[in-house]
Amino acid sequence: QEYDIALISKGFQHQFWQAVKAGADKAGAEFNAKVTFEGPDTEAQVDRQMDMLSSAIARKPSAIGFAALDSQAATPLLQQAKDAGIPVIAFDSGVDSDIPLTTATTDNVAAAALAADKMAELIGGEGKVAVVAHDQTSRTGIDRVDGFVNQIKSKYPKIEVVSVQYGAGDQLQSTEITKSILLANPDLKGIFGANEGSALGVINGKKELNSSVVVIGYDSGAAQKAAIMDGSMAGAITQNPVGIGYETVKAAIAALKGETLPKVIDTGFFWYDKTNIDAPEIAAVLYD
Amino acid sequence: MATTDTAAKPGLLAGIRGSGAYHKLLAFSGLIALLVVFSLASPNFLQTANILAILQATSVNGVLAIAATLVIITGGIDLSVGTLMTFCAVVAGVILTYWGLPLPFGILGAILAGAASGLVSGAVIAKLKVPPFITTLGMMLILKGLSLVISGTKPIYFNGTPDFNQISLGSIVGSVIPVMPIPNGVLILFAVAVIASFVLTRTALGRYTFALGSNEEAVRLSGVNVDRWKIAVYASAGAVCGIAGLLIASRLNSAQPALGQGYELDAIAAVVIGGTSLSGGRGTVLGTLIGALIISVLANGLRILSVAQEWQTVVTGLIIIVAVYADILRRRKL
Amino acid sequence: MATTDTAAKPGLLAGIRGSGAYHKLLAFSGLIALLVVFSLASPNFLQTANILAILQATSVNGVLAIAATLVIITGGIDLSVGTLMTFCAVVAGVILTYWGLPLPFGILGAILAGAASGLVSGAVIAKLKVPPFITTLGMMLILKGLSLVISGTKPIYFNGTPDFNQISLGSIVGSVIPVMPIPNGVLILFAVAVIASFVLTRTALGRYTFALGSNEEAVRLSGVNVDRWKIAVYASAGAVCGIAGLLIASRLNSAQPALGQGYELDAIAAVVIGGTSLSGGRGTVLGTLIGALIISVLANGLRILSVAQEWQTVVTGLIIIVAVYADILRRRKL
Amino acid sequence: MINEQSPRRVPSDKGNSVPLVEMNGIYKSFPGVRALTNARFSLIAGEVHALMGENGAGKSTLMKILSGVYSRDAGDVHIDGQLMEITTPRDAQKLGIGIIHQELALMRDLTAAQNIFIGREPRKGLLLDEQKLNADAAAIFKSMNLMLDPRVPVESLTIAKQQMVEIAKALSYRSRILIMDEPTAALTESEIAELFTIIAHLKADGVGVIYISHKMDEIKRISDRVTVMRDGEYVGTVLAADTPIETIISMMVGRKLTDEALVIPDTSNAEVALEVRGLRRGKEIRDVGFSVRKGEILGLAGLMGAGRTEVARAIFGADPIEAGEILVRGKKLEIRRPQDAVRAGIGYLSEDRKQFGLATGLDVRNNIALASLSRFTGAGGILRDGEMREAAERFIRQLAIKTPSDTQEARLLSGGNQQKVVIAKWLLRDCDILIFDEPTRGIDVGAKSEIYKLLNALAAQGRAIIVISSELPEILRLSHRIAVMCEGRLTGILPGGAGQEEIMRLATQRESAMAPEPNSKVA
Ligand SMILES: Nc1ncnc2c1ncn2[C@@H]1O[C@H](COP(=O)(O)OP(=O)(O)OP(=O)(O)O)[C@@H](O)[C@H]1O
Ligand SMILES: Nc1ncnc2c1ncn2[C@@H]1O[C@H](COP(=O)(O)OP(=O)(O)OP(=O)(O)O)[C@@H](O)[C@H]1O
Ligand SMILES: [Mg+2]
Ligand SMILES: [Mg+2]
Repeated sequence: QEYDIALISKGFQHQFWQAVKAGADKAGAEFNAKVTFEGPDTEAQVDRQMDMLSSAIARKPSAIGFAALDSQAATPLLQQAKDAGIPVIAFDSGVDSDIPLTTATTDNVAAAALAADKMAELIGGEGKVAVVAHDQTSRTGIDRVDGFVNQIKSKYPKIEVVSVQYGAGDQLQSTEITKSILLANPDLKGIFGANEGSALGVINGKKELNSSVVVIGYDSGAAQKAAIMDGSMAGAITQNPVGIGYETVKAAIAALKGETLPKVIDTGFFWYDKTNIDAPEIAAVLYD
Repeated sequence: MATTDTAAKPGLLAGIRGSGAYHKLLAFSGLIALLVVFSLASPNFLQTANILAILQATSVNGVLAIAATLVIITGGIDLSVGTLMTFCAVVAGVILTYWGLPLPFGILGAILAGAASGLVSGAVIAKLKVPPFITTLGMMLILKGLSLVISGTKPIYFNGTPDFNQISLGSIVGSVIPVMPIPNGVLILFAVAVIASFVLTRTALGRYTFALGSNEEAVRLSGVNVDRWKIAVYASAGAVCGIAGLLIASRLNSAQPALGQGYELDAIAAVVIGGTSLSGGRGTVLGTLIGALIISVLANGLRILSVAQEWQTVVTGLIIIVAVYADILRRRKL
Repeated sequence: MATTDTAAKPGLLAGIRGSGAYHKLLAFSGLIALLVVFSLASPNFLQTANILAILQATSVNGVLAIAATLVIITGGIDLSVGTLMTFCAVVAGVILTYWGLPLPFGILGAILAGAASGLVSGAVIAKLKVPPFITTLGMMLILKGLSLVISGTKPIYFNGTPDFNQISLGSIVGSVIPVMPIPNGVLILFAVAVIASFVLTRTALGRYTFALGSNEEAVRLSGVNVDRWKIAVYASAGAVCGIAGLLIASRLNSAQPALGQGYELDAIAAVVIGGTSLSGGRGTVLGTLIGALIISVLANGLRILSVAQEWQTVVTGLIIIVAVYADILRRRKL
Repeated sequence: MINEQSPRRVPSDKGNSVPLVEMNGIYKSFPGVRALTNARFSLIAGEVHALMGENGAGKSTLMKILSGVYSRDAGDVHIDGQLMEITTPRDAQKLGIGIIHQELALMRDLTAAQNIFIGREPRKGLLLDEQKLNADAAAIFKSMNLMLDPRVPVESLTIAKQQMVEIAKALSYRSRILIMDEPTAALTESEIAELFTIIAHLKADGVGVIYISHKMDEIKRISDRVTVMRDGEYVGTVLAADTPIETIISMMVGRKLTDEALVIPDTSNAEVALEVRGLRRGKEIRDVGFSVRKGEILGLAGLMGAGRTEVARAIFGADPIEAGEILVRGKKLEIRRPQDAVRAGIGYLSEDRKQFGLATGLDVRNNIALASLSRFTGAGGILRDGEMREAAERFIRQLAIKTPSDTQEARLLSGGNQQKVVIAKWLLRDCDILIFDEPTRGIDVGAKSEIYKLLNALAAQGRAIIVISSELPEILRLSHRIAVMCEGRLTGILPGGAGQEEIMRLATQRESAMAPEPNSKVA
């Protein structure tokens, strides 16, 4: 194989990251590159990610793809990569540095704002809603919660966000959180689950309590798709994880070939529900 | 840990003798205090649906904590309960969904996988003398990796086995007494507790469990096959983790291979809050059940009150210490 | 845990008497085996930059593990080391970035915050007789919550204190001997190890640390103020966690309030792999250092070899068990 | 003769009219147990005051109150005539009260020297002065005529040596009041002699010594006055010199004890129950061989460190052996684990009950049943607790174990009663071959004679018994034959009626002085 590309992601076990990995592997096969993919257990483990990054640099790969958990922490290591002549492509979240040649990413704030708009539409513009998110301090956690909550606050004064709780993306924990929220707020109209694990937990909690609350999810996966099909989830925001992985590797190869890259590769986000889930452009960005 | 000794004295007696009803009643005090506070603070707390939600939320951690109790009474520790649970769930997924076999095979498979893994841990501990902490830490990682490997790093759904969901969510009680829709998961928790308690107090296995934790060398010099009983305890704990795996998979209608790490701490916390000493030789299943309930009530109550998450964490930490301290004070007075 | 006892005897001799150089040399065997295997498997492994990366990766866990060692030798346990580290990092962030005070205040603040928190844990354990497991579990949660509260649930960057980064990443050695750019973080780890080892073997605090773990009741019967010394041990361990907090914050140039939970398990694993018995009374800082290095070398080497992450986990679990078993075999033969 | 509490009649009274210690009306209860009821005690400077009583009489409890370990429920304690509140061991130390506890209270991972000076380490600035520490400890050992490296961890010492370390520790405090709670239980003759020399010196220095022991001969040898307790109550104080041992015993047990003479049965035609050939392990067991017949009691005598315990453990499969054969009823057996030995009908009562005998967290019933659980296990592994209780209660009665019930935790029993629990465990197991290592360590006279009777009865039932004891009178009192060991070798086997001199000669017969192979002496 011609190239060795190391991807350091924010996570590994979650389906979202597995979809990114799948996209990266696909590009790897296409461009004849060996692609490795790893990430820490939780999005809080910034230092573990630094260890992974420095091991990756020590391996002397042709290029590195990096999804930063913290926008600044990796600066010295990125410099080290640059000094070693290893091109770096950022993905999923950017860093405060001009070392990465490009960033393949989704605008999470805008995506969550879209979820807020859809929520407002589905519950008729008033009532109580809640958010079950995955992480209180990670970039995606903050962006999605802020994107949703701020949009509601600024555009929908009759809607109140009564509770924002965090379940670490763990389905079981998110289930319990959802149940508590529903039981504490019998008149709740809607819940936004801010990543796949949270969204599934919300669906689960809703089912266990036989609630009819409106649920909006995030990302995809077989269970979320099924929930949308059976109506328990109204719809969800999806990014294009496969595209992110694919574009990252593709950009790395382009950089290695000396091509110039755009500053940002926007991989986009989409709203999907029962009506458009089978549409080719949506089906292409969903994963199982 | 020397300080635990004095604290836990009566627990043992209660456990071994099956008597001491007075003690047992009093041990609820911390739990009851929490229930009272939350009931006063929120009208939504003491409602059937919420009580059921709390019980349901206790089921997985409760079963795991019972597994941990068995091992801790021998003076050991089991850090692998969380990932073993996941592994068993994945095994059930592979059997039911990938192989398409009928439900009983899945149930049996999960429990056997748990027992087999416990057997391996037990054998490494008993025969190779690797400390339980290290053995089960290693097993925790091995099982975590294997779950990802055999599931293909993705969740396995049980859509082909519609009954699977009923293991935890169905309600046999509810179908007979409609006003008491106690989910089966909760029944299973109580069944496991009753059986574990019976095994611990009434059978040879249970007696050796306490004896091993009390003075392993003396047991060995009494001509007892210490290794065999130790392995049996770990295997039983593993089987119980298998049940926990079924419960969680059934609740989520899927085997989530990434889940499980971190659950061991909650399980061990429930055991210790329940008065079982980490130095072994004493402990009760009832105490563990109360410990697990304290943890769930706390989580549920604080969420119902919509306490900010960071403060939830602080308050949980404080209350765990205070609850155990209150228990120590109470025991000292007796 | 009875099984650890026989295994760990020689470690004690080495630790207390400061002799037994032969033992100490041999204890490296597991580590050396790993180094040899990885060096043969990949040309990139045994290069200065990678060795420095491994040492750098060990620095935080190594310092935390030293803190855990102190407590574990007393027969206790400290589950709060990870979140305490974070708490101290956040305290430094508040002092340096929010209040804008000069660097020494930040350093002092972090270490004092650690010592104060350790003091609280120690006092709860010694005076209120709450078991160490529960106390430090509670503290773990309390500190986790407080870190989020005082940081405002977001990372605090040290951009206003440019030197802060140098605590961990700068290289005093490198500025003198350019071919050896050993980062200060690694030097600090070794300095902490030397001081801790010295305290354990040469001072009264160290003597009582071992004595408490050996037989607390006997120490009490000897008229020693057991409570005071126990509190001192926890406070010292807390101060060491404060140093870890500075190291990690400096490395990340930020205090990350959500980090830390789960780190206690790695720290305790390093301690136990290093031959310190969880039942107390014996242990060495050198062993802990080797344990921490084994963990980092394993992680680094498997990554360098591009092993798939799920298999990395499995192999790590296996090797931890095998390394400790090999150590037990070796000791048995001696 | 009872209630002769009169300091004026004490010979060693050097004109100190104020007693060092005066305890009056002391009460103490534990959950379910009344340990002390209106107990009293007094001590004057320069006397050795023996405190006597059956197991569980409350001796240790009274002393723990004096030394600040327990708090009393009622009563008062005067030191030098002044009312004192002693609530911590530290208080007691400050008042010059030192104690050697009945149960070893050592820090197993620390060295002998570190144990002795715990809390009082010599320092050089901030650092510990390890050199001075070891030198000081060595000096104490030297003054005790004890050969011991102060730098060895105590856990690697035999119990006897550990006990000597405890004694050294107590002496190092230079207390005015020194309590010795059964210091000689784990010692052999030579060390006991050393200890008594030390006590004589202390006495001469005006130290008041409280001495607790179940060895009646010692009382006569060293004590000035004797206070007797029974069931937590004060019975009386007498002068040791004036009072016959029988009187003290009857004060203790409240009745007269009869002692049967040793009758040696003819077992020459009986089947050989256990035979050991060429047993070896390192320096501890060097080619040991002997046999025991059914109905025979074989005494195993020797000095501390002779290797008797090692032989017993090796036969029992508790430690691996390098060479040798073990034959049970003529059949060669592979005994690799204690389990194999127990299955072959061998029982072993360890000399260290705390570490190897008792599951301290379990209750009395379960400790007694521990080796026989399978007998009480029914279908599905369910235990027949009722039968277990009956069995336990039978032995509690038979051995007069003092416990509130069979569900009392074993660790809460007095030392002697714990020992009886362990004996009961092996009696319940019904072994044909019983090895008793120091069976009467810490056991009171009454119970001791009960145990002697029991051993005789067991032998009469046709069991083969090996008794290891460091008390020569006990060996002489029990053994049908006496095997003597020295430095890991069997130096001879003597007939039951043998004299003390002959045993001592064999027990000190070092390798160079030895002519024939010990094996040749075995039948
Ligand atoms: N901590 C305790 N808890 C409960 N009971 C106790 C405790 N300590 C002692 N006892 C009981 O108090 C009584 C007196 O015990 P103590 O140890 O003082 O007897 P002793 O005279 O020293 O006996 P021995 O000669 O066997 O050592 C016994 O019945 C014993 O079981
Ligand atoms: N735990 C131990 N560790 C190291 N050496 C030991 C240990 N136990 C015994 N020994 C050594 O083994 C030898 C024989 O032990 P021991 O003193 O128990 O023999 P014994 O004849 O049974 O004596 P006694 O019963 O009078 O104590 C001694 O040299 C002793 O130092
Ligand atoms: Mg006593
Ligand atoms: Mg012996």
